[in-house]
Amino acid sequence: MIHDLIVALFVLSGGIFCFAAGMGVLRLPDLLTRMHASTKAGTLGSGLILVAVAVQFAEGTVIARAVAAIMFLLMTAPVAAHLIGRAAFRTGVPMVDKTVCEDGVADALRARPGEQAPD
Amino acid sequence: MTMLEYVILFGFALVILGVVLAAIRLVRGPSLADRIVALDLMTVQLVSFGGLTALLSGSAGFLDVAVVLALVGFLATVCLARYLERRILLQAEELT
Amino acid sequence: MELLLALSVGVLVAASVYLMLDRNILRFLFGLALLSNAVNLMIFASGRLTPGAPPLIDAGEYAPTGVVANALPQALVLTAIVIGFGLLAFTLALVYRTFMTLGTVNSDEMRVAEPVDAGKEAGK
Amino acid sequence: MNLFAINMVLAFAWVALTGGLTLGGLTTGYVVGMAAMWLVRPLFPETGVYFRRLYYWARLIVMFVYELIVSSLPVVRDVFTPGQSSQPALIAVPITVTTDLQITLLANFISLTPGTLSLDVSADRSTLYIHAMFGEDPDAIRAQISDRFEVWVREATE
Amino acid sequence: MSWLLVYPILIPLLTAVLSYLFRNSPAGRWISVAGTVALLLASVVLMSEVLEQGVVAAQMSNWQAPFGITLVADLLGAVMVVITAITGLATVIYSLSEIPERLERLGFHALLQTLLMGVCGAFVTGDLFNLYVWFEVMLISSFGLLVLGASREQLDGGIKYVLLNLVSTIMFLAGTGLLYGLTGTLNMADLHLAVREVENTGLLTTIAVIFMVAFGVKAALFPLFFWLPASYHTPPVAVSAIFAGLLTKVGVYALIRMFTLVFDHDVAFTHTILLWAAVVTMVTGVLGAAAMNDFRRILSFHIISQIGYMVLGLALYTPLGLMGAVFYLVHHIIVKANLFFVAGVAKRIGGSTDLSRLGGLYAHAPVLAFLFLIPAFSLAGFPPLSGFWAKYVVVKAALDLEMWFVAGVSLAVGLLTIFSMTKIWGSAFWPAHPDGIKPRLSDLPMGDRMALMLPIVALAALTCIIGLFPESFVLFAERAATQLLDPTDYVTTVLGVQP
Amino acid sequence: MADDYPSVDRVMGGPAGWISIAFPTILFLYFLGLLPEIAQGPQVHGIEWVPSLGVNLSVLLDGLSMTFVLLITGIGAAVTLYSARYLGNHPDYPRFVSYLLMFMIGMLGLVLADNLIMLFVFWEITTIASYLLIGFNADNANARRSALQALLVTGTGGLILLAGLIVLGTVAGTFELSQILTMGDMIRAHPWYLAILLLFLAGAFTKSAQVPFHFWLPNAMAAPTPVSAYLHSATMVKAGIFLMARMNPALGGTDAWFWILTLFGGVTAVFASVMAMRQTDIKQVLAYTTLMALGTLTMFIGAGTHYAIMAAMLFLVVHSLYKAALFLMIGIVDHATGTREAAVLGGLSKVMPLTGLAAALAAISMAGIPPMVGFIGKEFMYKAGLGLEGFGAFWVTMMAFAASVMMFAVGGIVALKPFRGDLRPTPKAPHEGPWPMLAGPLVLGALSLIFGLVPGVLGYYLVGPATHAVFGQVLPVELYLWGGINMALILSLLTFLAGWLVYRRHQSIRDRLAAFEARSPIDFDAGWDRLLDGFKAFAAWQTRLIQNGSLQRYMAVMFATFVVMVGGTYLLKGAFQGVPGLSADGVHPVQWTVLGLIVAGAILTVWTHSRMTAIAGMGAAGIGVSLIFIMFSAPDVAITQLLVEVLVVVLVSIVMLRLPYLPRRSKTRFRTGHAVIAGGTGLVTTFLLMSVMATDFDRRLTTFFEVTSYPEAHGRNIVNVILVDFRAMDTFGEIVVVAIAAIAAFALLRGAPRRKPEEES
Amino acid sequence: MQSLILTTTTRLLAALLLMFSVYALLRGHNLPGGGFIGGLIGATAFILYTIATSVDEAQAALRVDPSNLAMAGLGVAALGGIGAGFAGDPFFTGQWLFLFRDGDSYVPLSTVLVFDIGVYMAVFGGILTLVFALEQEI
Ligand code: NA
Ligand code: NA
Repeated sequence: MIHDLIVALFVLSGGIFCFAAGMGVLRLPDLLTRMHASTKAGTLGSGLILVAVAVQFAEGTVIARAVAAIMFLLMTAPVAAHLIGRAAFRTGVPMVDKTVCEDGVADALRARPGEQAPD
Repeated sequence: MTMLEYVILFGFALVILGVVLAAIRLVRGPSLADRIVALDLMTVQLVSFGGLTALLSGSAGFLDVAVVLALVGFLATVCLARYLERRILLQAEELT
Repeated sequence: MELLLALSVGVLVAASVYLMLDRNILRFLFGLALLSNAVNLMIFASGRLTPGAPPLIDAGEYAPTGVVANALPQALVLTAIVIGFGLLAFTLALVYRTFMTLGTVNSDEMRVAEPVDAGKEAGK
Repeated sequence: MNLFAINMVLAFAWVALTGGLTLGGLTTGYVVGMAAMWLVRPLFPETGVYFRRLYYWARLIVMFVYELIVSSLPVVRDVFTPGQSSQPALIAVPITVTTDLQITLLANFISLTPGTLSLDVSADRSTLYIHAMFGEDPDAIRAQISDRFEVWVREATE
Repeated sequence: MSWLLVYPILIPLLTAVLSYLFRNSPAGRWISVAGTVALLLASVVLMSEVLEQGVVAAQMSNWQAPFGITLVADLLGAVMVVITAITGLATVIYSLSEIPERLERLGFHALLQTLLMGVCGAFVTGDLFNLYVWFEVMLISSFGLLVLGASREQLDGGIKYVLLNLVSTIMFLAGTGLLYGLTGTLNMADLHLAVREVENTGLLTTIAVIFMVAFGVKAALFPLFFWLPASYHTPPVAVSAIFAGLLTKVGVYALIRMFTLVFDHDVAFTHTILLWAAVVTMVTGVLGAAAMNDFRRILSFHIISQIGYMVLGLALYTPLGLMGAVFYLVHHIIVKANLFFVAGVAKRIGGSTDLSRLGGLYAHAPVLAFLFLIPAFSLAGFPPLSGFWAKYVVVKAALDLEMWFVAGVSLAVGLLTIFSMTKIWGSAFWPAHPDGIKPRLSDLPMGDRMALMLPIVALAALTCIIGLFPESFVLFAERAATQLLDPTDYVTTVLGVQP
Repeated sequence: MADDYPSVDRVMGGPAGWISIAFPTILFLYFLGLLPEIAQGPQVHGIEWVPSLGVNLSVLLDGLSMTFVLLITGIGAAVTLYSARYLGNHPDYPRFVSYLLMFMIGMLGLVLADNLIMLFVFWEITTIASYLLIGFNADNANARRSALQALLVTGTGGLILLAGLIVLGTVAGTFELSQILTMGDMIRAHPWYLAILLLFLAGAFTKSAQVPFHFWLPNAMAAPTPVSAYLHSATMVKAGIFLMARMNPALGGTDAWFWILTLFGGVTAVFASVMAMRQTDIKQVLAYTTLMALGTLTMFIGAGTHYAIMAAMLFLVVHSLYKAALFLMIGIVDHATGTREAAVLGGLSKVMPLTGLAAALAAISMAGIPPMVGFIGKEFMYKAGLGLEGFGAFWVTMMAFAASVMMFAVGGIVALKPFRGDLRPTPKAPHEGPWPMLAGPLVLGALSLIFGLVPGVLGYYLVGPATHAVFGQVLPVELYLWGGINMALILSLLTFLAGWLVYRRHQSIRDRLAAFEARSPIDFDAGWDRLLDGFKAFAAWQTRLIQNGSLQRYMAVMFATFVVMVGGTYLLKGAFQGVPGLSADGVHPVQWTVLGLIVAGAILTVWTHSRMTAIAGMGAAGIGVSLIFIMFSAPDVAITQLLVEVLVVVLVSIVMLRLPYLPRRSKTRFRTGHAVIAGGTGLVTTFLLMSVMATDFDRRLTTFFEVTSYPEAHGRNIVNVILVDFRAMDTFGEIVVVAIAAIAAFALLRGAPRRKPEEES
Repeated sequence: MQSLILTTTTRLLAALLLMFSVYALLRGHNLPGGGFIGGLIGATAFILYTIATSVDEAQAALRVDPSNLAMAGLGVAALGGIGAGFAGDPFFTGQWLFLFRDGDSYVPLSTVLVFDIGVYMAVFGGILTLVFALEQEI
């Protein structure tokens, strides 16, 4: 029963974070803020549900796979965010007006336009 | 149905709603970057979907879907991001 | 569910066919990819739907306990997916090469193999 | 990574002995192998570092997860509440870690924690450019990064 | 013995692998030649086995049918394999001269071999989904071959060929899935029995029509043949030749197989559709040929027209009709491939396949002219060449059923075939070359001449042999047709039980 | 051949020439030896060829075939001898000779055949051979056109004939003439009789150039002279006559037979004789008189009485003898003078006495003047005509009379006028021909005389047996030069009188005919061109219509075909039998949502005009599909699907960097027709899938896999066991597809030199 | 794509993916996975490598020409089928060798596995051939 409760808790919280991620991506005002929602809430939500799976099965192989999946998520999500964010910034995706930009940051981000265009 | 099953179904509903919301962003854009973010989020949410299915069916086989997805969903995002960045250099602007 | 799935497959097919009827072969390509999905779903559904019971034999058992999903259409769909991917990938390369050589992705502008005046000449 | 390799060899040996080539078996083998190595650590001059490193890695991961949870909450709150309370900002953060692995770890760490997202590393690898969702106080964010995250990362990787 | 059925698939595959791995050295091409010779030998052995024992079947992976995949050869299947090997060998030898080293290095031989593999697989498989797989193997290889070299014409033709064929493939797949859903089986012999249990026969007929459309595209039936004339004249000649000879025939074969073995429950409906499709195909194809002004494009439209005859034989659904279809299949592969080979030589020495830019072949290359006339007259149905017997049997089958109109159309189409053949003869052979070129075979280097002419001579000889000594071929076709119309042997051999 | 007669560096055409001469000569002698035997009664010999189709190489030797064989080989010998001298040095002489031999073999096989299919085989061989012969001077566009014309006209007839042969064979139950000819009553009573008759006559009339299928024959004059002779006198055109004669016992004797043959034959005879008057080129004149003879023969075979048949058989021989002689003669004249214009020639007998002699013999026979055999032929025709009943008698006699008058006049024009009077200037200085070319005409002319003097021999050995064979009954045949004073003789005298008048006035008649022809709207030859052009235009039009080069159209037709055929069958066959029951647990909202995702993705892909959005839409749909796989217990499939989706995105994201954007929405208007097709396809699919799922499912295969997977195939993942064991063959093919797709794409990308897109969009 | 973060992550991730692909291949007979899935995952490893660095580097790391690998994979798969011939069985009949057998636990070796390895190679090589070829076009 406790076991079930723990699982239920993880499932529920995971579900909420997944939902929140979706909500954030839809509701937040600009790309970069949306990415906060997707990167953090999304990863967390899925991670929690994977934990629930690990707890529920409580088998070595399952735990191993669940942990592996969580690891993979944690490794990849921020890299993806970095790449999208940088690309978006370089391609001039607009930000909300209230965004405060420290001196030089925008220039620095735009300064190096990736690789040279081939031929 | 046990309490846990109800919770899992509720979890399903939450996740799937999240997917739908992301899908709406996918449709609305407005920029390609927004769509990439939405698609990326959808793949991550699918990891949850796999996990929940594993829970509901009692078959750990579905966990593998989650593992694979966690790994390779990233690849699609990377490629799209690269497209986004390079396209500017290669062609005229396509913002939508 | 069966009914709904059939309807969804229908919509998917209709959308793909509409795309495939475009003179822009990129849109054709999108239609093709969608159509492959639709047909895969169709095969899958033709083998009937069983939720929550993958065709795996648990450790210690010699056969699945209880009803599990029909494994055969799964194997067929898997094969079809991979084949479809191979074909799609080739087609993508073909479209690419065609554009680089002929300078268009509009199929109406590709009249190299069947020149417009060929028939007329023969009529003379 | 030499020791890690030895540990893996031991893990596979364990699998071969016990049968059942599964991830579980492998993990068990790895743990058992590690225990064995720890027992015979005088034979391996570097084992001390190896085990300390393991501890730092564990701490890094734990903190990582903790920060992830904590930082998600404001985002979630902002999502669900009407209107936007956030104050986005683009901030430059000077960093001291040097190796590729360290920079990457740090950047990823930042991305997954309180309302911050790494956008890029400067060409001279001295600065991280980040986007903060609640960027009212950039200095606080800079301080948190250099005082906590950088330390954890450095300790785990040096 | 079970391996006899595997060789037609395995030999080309191994040949493909080896010739690809050695593609950068001359070894690759000779491996390809040797492999095709081996394929021919294997197919002949298979043929003799089938002649001796009747239907031969082998259960792959040793699983009893219908659970595993069964390979099976009846007379039709076996003869198609033999003819595939013959055409393949002719093509490989021809390609020694025709295909530049540049294309060989890109894997020409591997693609050709996997094409043969797919074709052979389609002919020997007894499983519907497996048939789909072999179709795909064949298709992807043909894609590669068609656009090899990537000239502008090839790309345009390639786009049409590829896209239209992909659609038909998807239809085939969908039909397979639905048929499986309806009957629960994929083994074609098992399907023969299973369709008798189906209660919703209307649905079964509908699915049959899906297959008809899908295979109709492959076979180039009206109104589904567009891909063929759009593309067949574009690739290297060796490729055109094997496409023209073999590929559409796989579609015809599949139609014959499915509409004798599986879908024989509503012949009055399905085969009537086939009948009219065949008739219109004959006419539109030959009119297309009459409208063309290019050697290979005329030949391409002829394929369509001739496919009509084969399908007509099937549609008549009498022993004589099917016999005609079988005879026609075999005859046409040889003849049509040969005509394309001749077109290739004409292009090589005359500089073009455009009829207005070609000429003088009769005066300066009489041997080639003679070797053109044999398949050309055979195709047109002149006796005593192979095509005459094919046409004769089909027409007689139609007349036996008192289908005057159908017989009349097939005869009229024969006439128009003659007309379009004389179009080639009257432009490329008889008049002098417009550019004053004297196209002589002797201008070709000895090695090239050997490689180009050997297949042409061999296939022409085959045409004559079939034409002059048709009895054994007719008897064979008769036996094959009997097997098709009464698949008891087939079913019993595959399932290992009396149905 | 500007160099006059060829020098003798290739004596008689070399080996090819010798063979070509020896072949007919030996055969002629051989069959001549058989003549007494066959005069006693017919013989049948045969070997099997394609017994399973009832086709044998069987020979029917009777009077009819003997007559033809002797004409073919005898005149063949003359012609080959002649052409060895005439063309012996031509670079393509061996080719020519081989066509000639092929032609001869075709004719021999045709007339000797006892099997109808064998007859057809040789019939077609003569068609091919004549095509090649007429087009022998291939550099000449006119020759090519004439060859094609002959091929198509006779080819058409041949194919119709084939149908007739098959039907007759079906009716009779055999293809052996020796049997069929005894079944006349049964065949004539059969409901298919008329069809058979018309099919046969179509073959015969085209081959024998009956009006209105006659126009190819004069054009076939483009062939080198001896060939024309051979074609026109002895052989090819008589193949049709042979066929009618041959079939008379089986098909003849009915009213249809009588009227069709006599009407067509009569019209042809008269029309041709008028046209012969119109010509100036002697070779053309002769061509039309051949036509006239063919019409006459047809008419008399149609008349069908014993006398009529006898007249026909006699005239057959008569005509062959004089016509071959005349053709060969005109070849010599042409060669010697450089012209064949009747108006130009005159007085040649002074320099070419032997040629003149041959011409005179042949022409007198043609004119029907005693004591030539031609006179006998004419007499018997009149007798036969007068012996008919009713209007038939009038018609046949009148037509025969008109034709004979013209023949008399033409005989004068071609043989009298060029040789009599003063020698006129010609392009070349005329001189006598060499003996190999003279031998033929002289011998043939002499035979016309000899047979006229001793007609009994001819009657006993040839005409009699031939008449028996054609008439089907053995009645006595006696030929005589003098039959007493009777109506036929009176008609003969009238013929001479009228003929003489026509000959005297032939110049003015010709002029008037020319003027008439110029105004006449009917021109068969031009009509042919219009027909051919019309056909080509039609073919081009339909091909442009169908194969118009637009992929979009092709696609639309293909899908429309699918919808119409499959949907139509579905409705027609009542395949709809209710919707499937819902699964036990009903429809979960999650399932709704997943399906909604798929649909939304699909619609987005259609709706958007941005490539990447379309790809995102596809991605969404693909994700939805994989969710279905997950929900319904297919983890392997779901994994594969996801991996493939990702790979597609990877590839597309690479390729799209170079490919152009989709057109803006303003340019992509909604296509209603396409939407209907697309909607129809979707609807059909839905109903099909629904109906399939509504049936009971047979799980035999699956159950087998489930119980054997682990115990026998040692695997717990049934899907994988199916892939690598139960159905390893599928997987084997599938990996070939993947590997070859890659190699093909690689070859495609590397196969062409890298080029810039021609226009950036 | 020049990104320090991506490149560093890729080093680790590519290795992980490769390992995971072999894992998926080996256990495919009993759990989701197998030659296809393994091959696909393995290919993604090198695709990631390609994107993070360049085709040339990825090609150098792979050492063999991927198209050769794909074709060789077909050969290996065929060998997996031919193996049955030596036991006198039909094509593709699974031949099994159970090592270290102890009750229900063993290390199985089989021609089926050889076949699946062939599948892995073909899929892996095929996809990389495609990606490398396309990537070099850009
Ligand atoms: Na063909
Ligand atoms: Na073809």
